[in-house]
Amino acid sequence: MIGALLAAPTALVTDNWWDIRDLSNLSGAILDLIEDAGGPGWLTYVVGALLGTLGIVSFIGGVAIINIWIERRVVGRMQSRLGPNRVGPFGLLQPVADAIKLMQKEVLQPRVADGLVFTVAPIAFTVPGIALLAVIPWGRNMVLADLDVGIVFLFAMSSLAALAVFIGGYGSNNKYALFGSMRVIAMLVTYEIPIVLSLLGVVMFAGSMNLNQIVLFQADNWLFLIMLQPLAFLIYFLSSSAELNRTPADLAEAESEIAGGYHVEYSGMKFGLYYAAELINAVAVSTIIATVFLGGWWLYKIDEIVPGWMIVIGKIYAVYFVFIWTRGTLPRFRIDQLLAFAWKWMTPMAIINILLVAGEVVLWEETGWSAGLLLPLYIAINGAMTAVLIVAWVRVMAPKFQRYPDRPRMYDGIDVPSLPAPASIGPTAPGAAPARRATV
Amino acid sequence: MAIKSDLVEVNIGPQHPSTHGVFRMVAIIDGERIVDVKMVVGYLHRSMEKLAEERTYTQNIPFTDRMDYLAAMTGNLGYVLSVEKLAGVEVPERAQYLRTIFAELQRIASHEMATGAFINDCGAWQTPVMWCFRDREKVLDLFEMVCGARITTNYMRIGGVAFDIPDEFLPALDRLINDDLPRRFEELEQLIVGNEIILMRARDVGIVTPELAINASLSGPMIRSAGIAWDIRKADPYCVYDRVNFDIPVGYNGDSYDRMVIRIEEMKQSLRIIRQCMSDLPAGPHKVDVPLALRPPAGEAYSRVESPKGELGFYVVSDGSSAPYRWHVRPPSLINLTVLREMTVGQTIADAIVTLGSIDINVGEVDR
Amino acid sequence: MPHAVTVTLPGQAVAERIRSSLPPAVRDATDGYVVLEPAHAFEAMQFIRDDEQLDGKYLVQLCSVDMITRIDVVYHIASLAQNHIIEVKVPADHEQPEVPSVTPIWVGAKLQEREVYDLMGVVFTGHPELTRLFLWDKFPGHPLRKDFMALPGGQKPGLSQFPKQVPGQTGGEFRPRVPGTGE
Amino acid sequence: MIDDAGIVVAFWILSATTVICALMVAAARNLIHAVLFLALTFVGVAGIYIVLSADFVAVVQVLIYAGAVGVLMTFAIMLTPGADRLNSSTVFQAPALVLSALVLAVIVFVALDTEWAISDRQAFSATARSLGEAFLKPYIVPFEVASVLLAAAMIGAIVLSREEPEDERAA
Repeated sequence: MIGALLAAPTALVTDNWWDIRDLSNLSGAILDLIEDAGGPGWLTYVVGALLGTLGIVSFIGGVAIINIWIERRVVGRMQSRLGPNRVGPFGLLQPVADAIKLMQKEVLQPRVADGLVFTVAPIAFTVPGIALLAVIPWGRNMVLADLDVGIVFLFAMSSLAALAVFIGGYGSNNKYALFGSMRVIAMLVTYEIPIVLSLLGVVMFAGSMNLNQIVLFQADNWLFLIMLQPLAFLIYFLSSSAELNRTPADLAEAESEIAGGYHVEYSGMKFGLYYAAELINAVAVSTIIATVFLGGWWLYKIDEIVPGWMIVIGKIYAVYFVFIWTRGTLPRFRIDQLLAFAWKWMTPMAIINILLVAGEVVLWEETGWSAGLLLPLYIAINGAMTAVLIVAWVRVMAPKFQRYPDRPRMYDGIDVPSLPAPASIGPTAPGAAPARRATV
Repeated sequence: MAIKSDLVEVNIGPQHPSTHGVFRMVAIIDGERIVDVKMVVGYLHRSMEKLAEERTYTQNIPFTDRMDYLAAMTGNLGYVLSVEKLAGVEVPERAQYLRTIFAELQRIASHEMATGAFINDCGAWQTPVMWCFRDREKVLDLFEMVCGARITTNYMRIGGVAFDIPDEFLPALDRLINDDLPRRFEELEQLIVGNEIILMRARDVGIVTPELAINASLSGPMIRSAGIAWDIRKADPYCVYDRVNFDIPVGYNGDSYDRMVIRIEEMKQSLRIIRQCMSDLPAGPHKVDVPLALRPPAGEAYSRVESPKGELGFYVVSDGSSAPYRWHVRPPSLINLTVLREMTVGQTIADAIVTLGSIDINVGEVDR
Repeated sequence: MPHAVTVTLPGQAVAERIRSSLPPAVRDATDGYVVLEPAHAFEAMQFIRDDEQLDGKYLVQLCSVDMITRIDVVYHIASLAQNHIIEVKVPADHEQPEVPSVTPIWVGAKLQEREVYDLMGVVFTGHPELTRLFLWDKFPGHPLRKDFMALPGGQKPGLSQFPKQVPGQTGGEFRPRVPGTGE
Repeated sequence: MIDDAGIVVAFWILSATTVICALMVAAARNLIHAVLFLALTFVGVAGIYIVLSADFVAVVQVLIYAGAVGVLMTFAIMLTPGADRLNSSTVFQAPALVLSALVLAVIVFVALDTEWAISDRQAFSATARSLGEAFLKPYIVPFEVASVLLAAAMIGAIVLSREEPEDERAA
C-alpha cells in the first residue's frame, strides 16, 4: 500500500479512502458506509455537511490557538526578544494557558451595559469569520459549499462583522468603547468599497465568482493571479488589513489613544472570544488571499504529491506572516488620514484597475488569441501599470511634507534670532500658530 | 450646516497607557477635535523642596535622582554644581571628565526612552520601544558597573564623583560607543526618520513658534525644535563642555517630528562627546574630600545644566548652616508644559497624545 | 567663535539702567541682584523685557524665599541673544504676600506662579487662573513657609545627629533662625 | 439533491424565524434591540431566497440589508440627539393593531384565494450569470439610469453634510 502511495507521484490522486491527499475520499467513504447501511437520503446529506463543518471548525479552532503563539513569537523576534518560552516546550502551551486563564476569569458586565447586546456582540463577531471558510476550496473536490456566488458570500460575511463590532462597543456603554466602535464603523464601511472593487478585477479575469473556478483558472493558465493583478492584490491587502483593525490601521483598539477601543469593558471568555475572533478573521482573510491571488490548492504540479489542503495552509501562513510583519513595524494612521487614504487613493486606483482589466478581457475574448501569448503580455502591462500608477498617485496626492528636510540642521554655537515678544499675552498666547492641518 | 454635537469631557490619565506616569489631561472635545485642555498635576508631589531644608547638602543629593528618574546623573550634576559654585569648591580634572561622560550617557538613555515612547504613542506596536530599551539597558549596565545603581545612581558628590571607574569600564564603554550604538542608531533611523506614516502623524502636530518658545521660557528639544539654537552646554559651558566640540541639532517647524529627530541627532552628538572625553581622560583624584556637614558661606547661587528634558536649574540659598535655607529646582518638564494648551487645542485626541509624547515630560520632575 | 559664557549682570548696572527710565522702581541693588519696589514691579519688568540693552526676553525661573520678616519673590531673567542673566527680587509682606503677576509679560511664568502661590501663598494679582498647582484646593496652609510645622509641638524632623537646635528649643514655640546670623 | 422534505422543513423554520424577528422589531423595548432583530429578519429573508434557489439575491440581501442597512439604522439612532432609546408607548397603539390585523386579513385572503401557477421544482440553478446578462443586455437603460440616480443622491448627501472649511466660513 505504501509502495502505491510512493510510486504514484505522477499518478493523479487515487480515490481510495486512505489517500489523505484528498480528504473528500474519506468523507465519501463514510457516506457510502451510511448508504450501504440503508440510511435515509437526507441523513447522508446532513452527515456530509456535518463532516465538512467539523473539519473546518477544528481547523479554525486549532489555528486560532496556534496563531496566538506564532504571532507572539514572530513579533518577539522582530523586537529582538524571545517571545513566550516558559510554558511548555518553546512556550507552545502558552496559548493554551491563556485560553484556560480567560475561561476561568469572571465575566464582568458593567451595570449600565445593555445585557443582550453585550453578550451577543462577541458571538456575532466570531461567526462570520468562521462562516467565511465554508466557501474556500481546500482540494480539487474538497469544498464544503461550492457556491456559485463565492466571492459575494465573502463580502456579505465581512459586512456582518461590522454590525457586530458596533453593537459591542455601543452595548458596553463606555465613552472609550463608543469612540472605538464609531471609528470601526467608519473604517469598515469605507474599506468595503476598495475590497469589492479590487476582487472585481480578479473575477473578471477568472470569468466566474466560484472560488473553485478561480483556482482552476489559475491552474489551467499556469500562473497565479497575483502576477496578473498586482494592483488588485495591493489594494486588497491594505484594505483588508484596515478591515481587520490590524496595524497600520488598528484604530479601533488603539491602546495609546482610546485605551482598548470597543472591547475595553469585556473580560473573561467574552474578551477571549473577541481576541480569538480577531485571529480567526485574520486567518480567514489570509485564506481568501491565498485562494484568490496565490492559487489555492494548486501549486505547479506539486499538488499531486503534496495534499492540496497542506499547500493552502502553507500559503495562509505565508500571507499571515506578512500581516504580522506590518503589525510589528508600522505605526498607526490617524482616523481621518485612514479614511482619506481609502477614498482618495484606494478607490480611484481600483476603478482604474477594473477599466484596464475590462479592456484586456474583451481583447482576449474578441481576438481569441491563445492564452500563452496574451497572458505574459498582460502580466507585463499590469505590472508596469501598477508601478506607474502608484508613483504618479504619490506625486499628485501626497501631502506636501517635504517642505522641511527630514533631518535637523546642525549649529556648533548658540544662535538666537532677535524676535519681538508676542504682542499681548493672554492665557493662550496669540503667538501660537494655528494648527496647520496635514491634509492627506 | 454642520452636525450639531455637544461637547464631551474626556479624562486622559492619570491611569492611561501613554501619559508617561501619573499626569492627567482633561480634554473637552467636540467629536474628535479638542476644544479645551486642562492639566491636572500633583499626583506625585513629595514636596522635596521642604524636605531638602531639613537635610545637609550631601543628604540632598539622592533627592535629585528621584526627581527626573530617567536622567538621575544630570540631576545630581546640576545640584552638585550649584553647591560647588556656592561653596567655591574646586573639582579635580578627572572628575570633570567623568561627570561629562556620565551626563552624556544619561542623555542617550533618556532620549532612547523618549524616542521609544514617542513612536509607541504614534502607534507602532512596541517594536521601536523594544529596540530603544535594549540599547538603554546597555547604558544602564555601565552605570551599574560604576555606582551599583541603574536608575537612581546617586553618583555625583560635592567636589567630584563618588567612586572612580573600575578597570573594565573603559573597554566596555569603548565597545558600546564605537561599534554597538552607532549601528543601533543607524537601524533606528532607517525605521523611523522619513517614515511616511510617522511624517503624517507627527508633522504639523503640536507646533510651537519661535516667539512663543522664548516667551514661554521653553528649553531643551522644545526650544531647539522651534528653530532657536539654544543649548546650555554651549551657552554656559560647565564641566569640560568648552573643551569638546559637538553640534546642536535645530528643527525647522517646531512640531513633534522635529523634536523626535532632534533627540535622535543629540544621541549621536553625545557619542562624539564621549569619544573625545574618553580619549583625553586625565589621571588623578576623582574627588576632593569635603566635610560631610559642609557649611557654605551665607548667600545664594543659581546654576543650570542641559538635562535631556531641558534647562535644569538649581537655586540654593544658604544661611551658613549645614542645611540649605532654600532649595529650589527649575523643572524643565513643568515649564515645557506651559504651552500644552496652545499646542493641542484644535487638534484631535490622537494628535494630543502624540504631542504629549513629543514634549517628553517626566512626572517626577513636574510634581517634585 | 570663542566659547560664550553666561554673564550675570551686576545689580548696580541693572539698577542704573532701570532708574534711567523708572526712577522710583528700584529699592536697592547689590552686586548679585536688584530689589524692586512691589508697587512699580510690573512696569520695571516690562522695561527689562523691552529694553534693547537688558533684552530680558526669556524668564529663566521664578521662585520665592521665606525670609521670616518678608517673602522674596526671586526672578531670573535672561537674554538669549546677549547670553546674560539678571536676578531681580520683589519683596512682599510676610502675612499677606501680594505681588503683581508677570504672566502678561512672560507666558512661562503661568505655571511657576501657580506653584509659588500653592506652596508659599504669594497672591499674584493679574494672573489669568491662580489656583493651586499640586495640592488640592482645601489644603490647610502653604507647606514651604518656614512656620509651616511638619510635626505638632514645634519639633523639626530630621537632622538629629547634627544638633542645630538651640538648647531648650525641643518642643514649645518655634524660634526662627534669622538668616545671616549663622546660629 | 435531497428530496422535498428537507426544503419544506427549511422553509418553515426560516419563515418562522423571520416572522418572529419581525414581530420582535415592533415589540422590542430598546431601539438598538429593534435594529438587531431587523438585521435578523433580513438574514431570515435571505434564507428564504436560498430556498427559492435565488442564491445571488440571497447573498446580496445579506450584504446590503443585514450589513449596510443595519449599520445605517444604528447610526441613525446614535446620531439623532435626544432620541430616547426606548420604544415609547404612544397613544396610537390600539388603532395600529387594528389596522395591521386588517392588512393581515387581506393578505391571507388573497394568498388563499388566487391559484398560483405552481411549477415543478427544477434543479438548483446558478442565477448569477443570467442576472448579469439580464442587467447588461435587455435592461441596460434602467440599470444606467439607476446608477446615475444613485451617484446624484450620494453627491447630494455629501454636499449637504459637509462642514464649511474655515476659510470659506471666514470669507
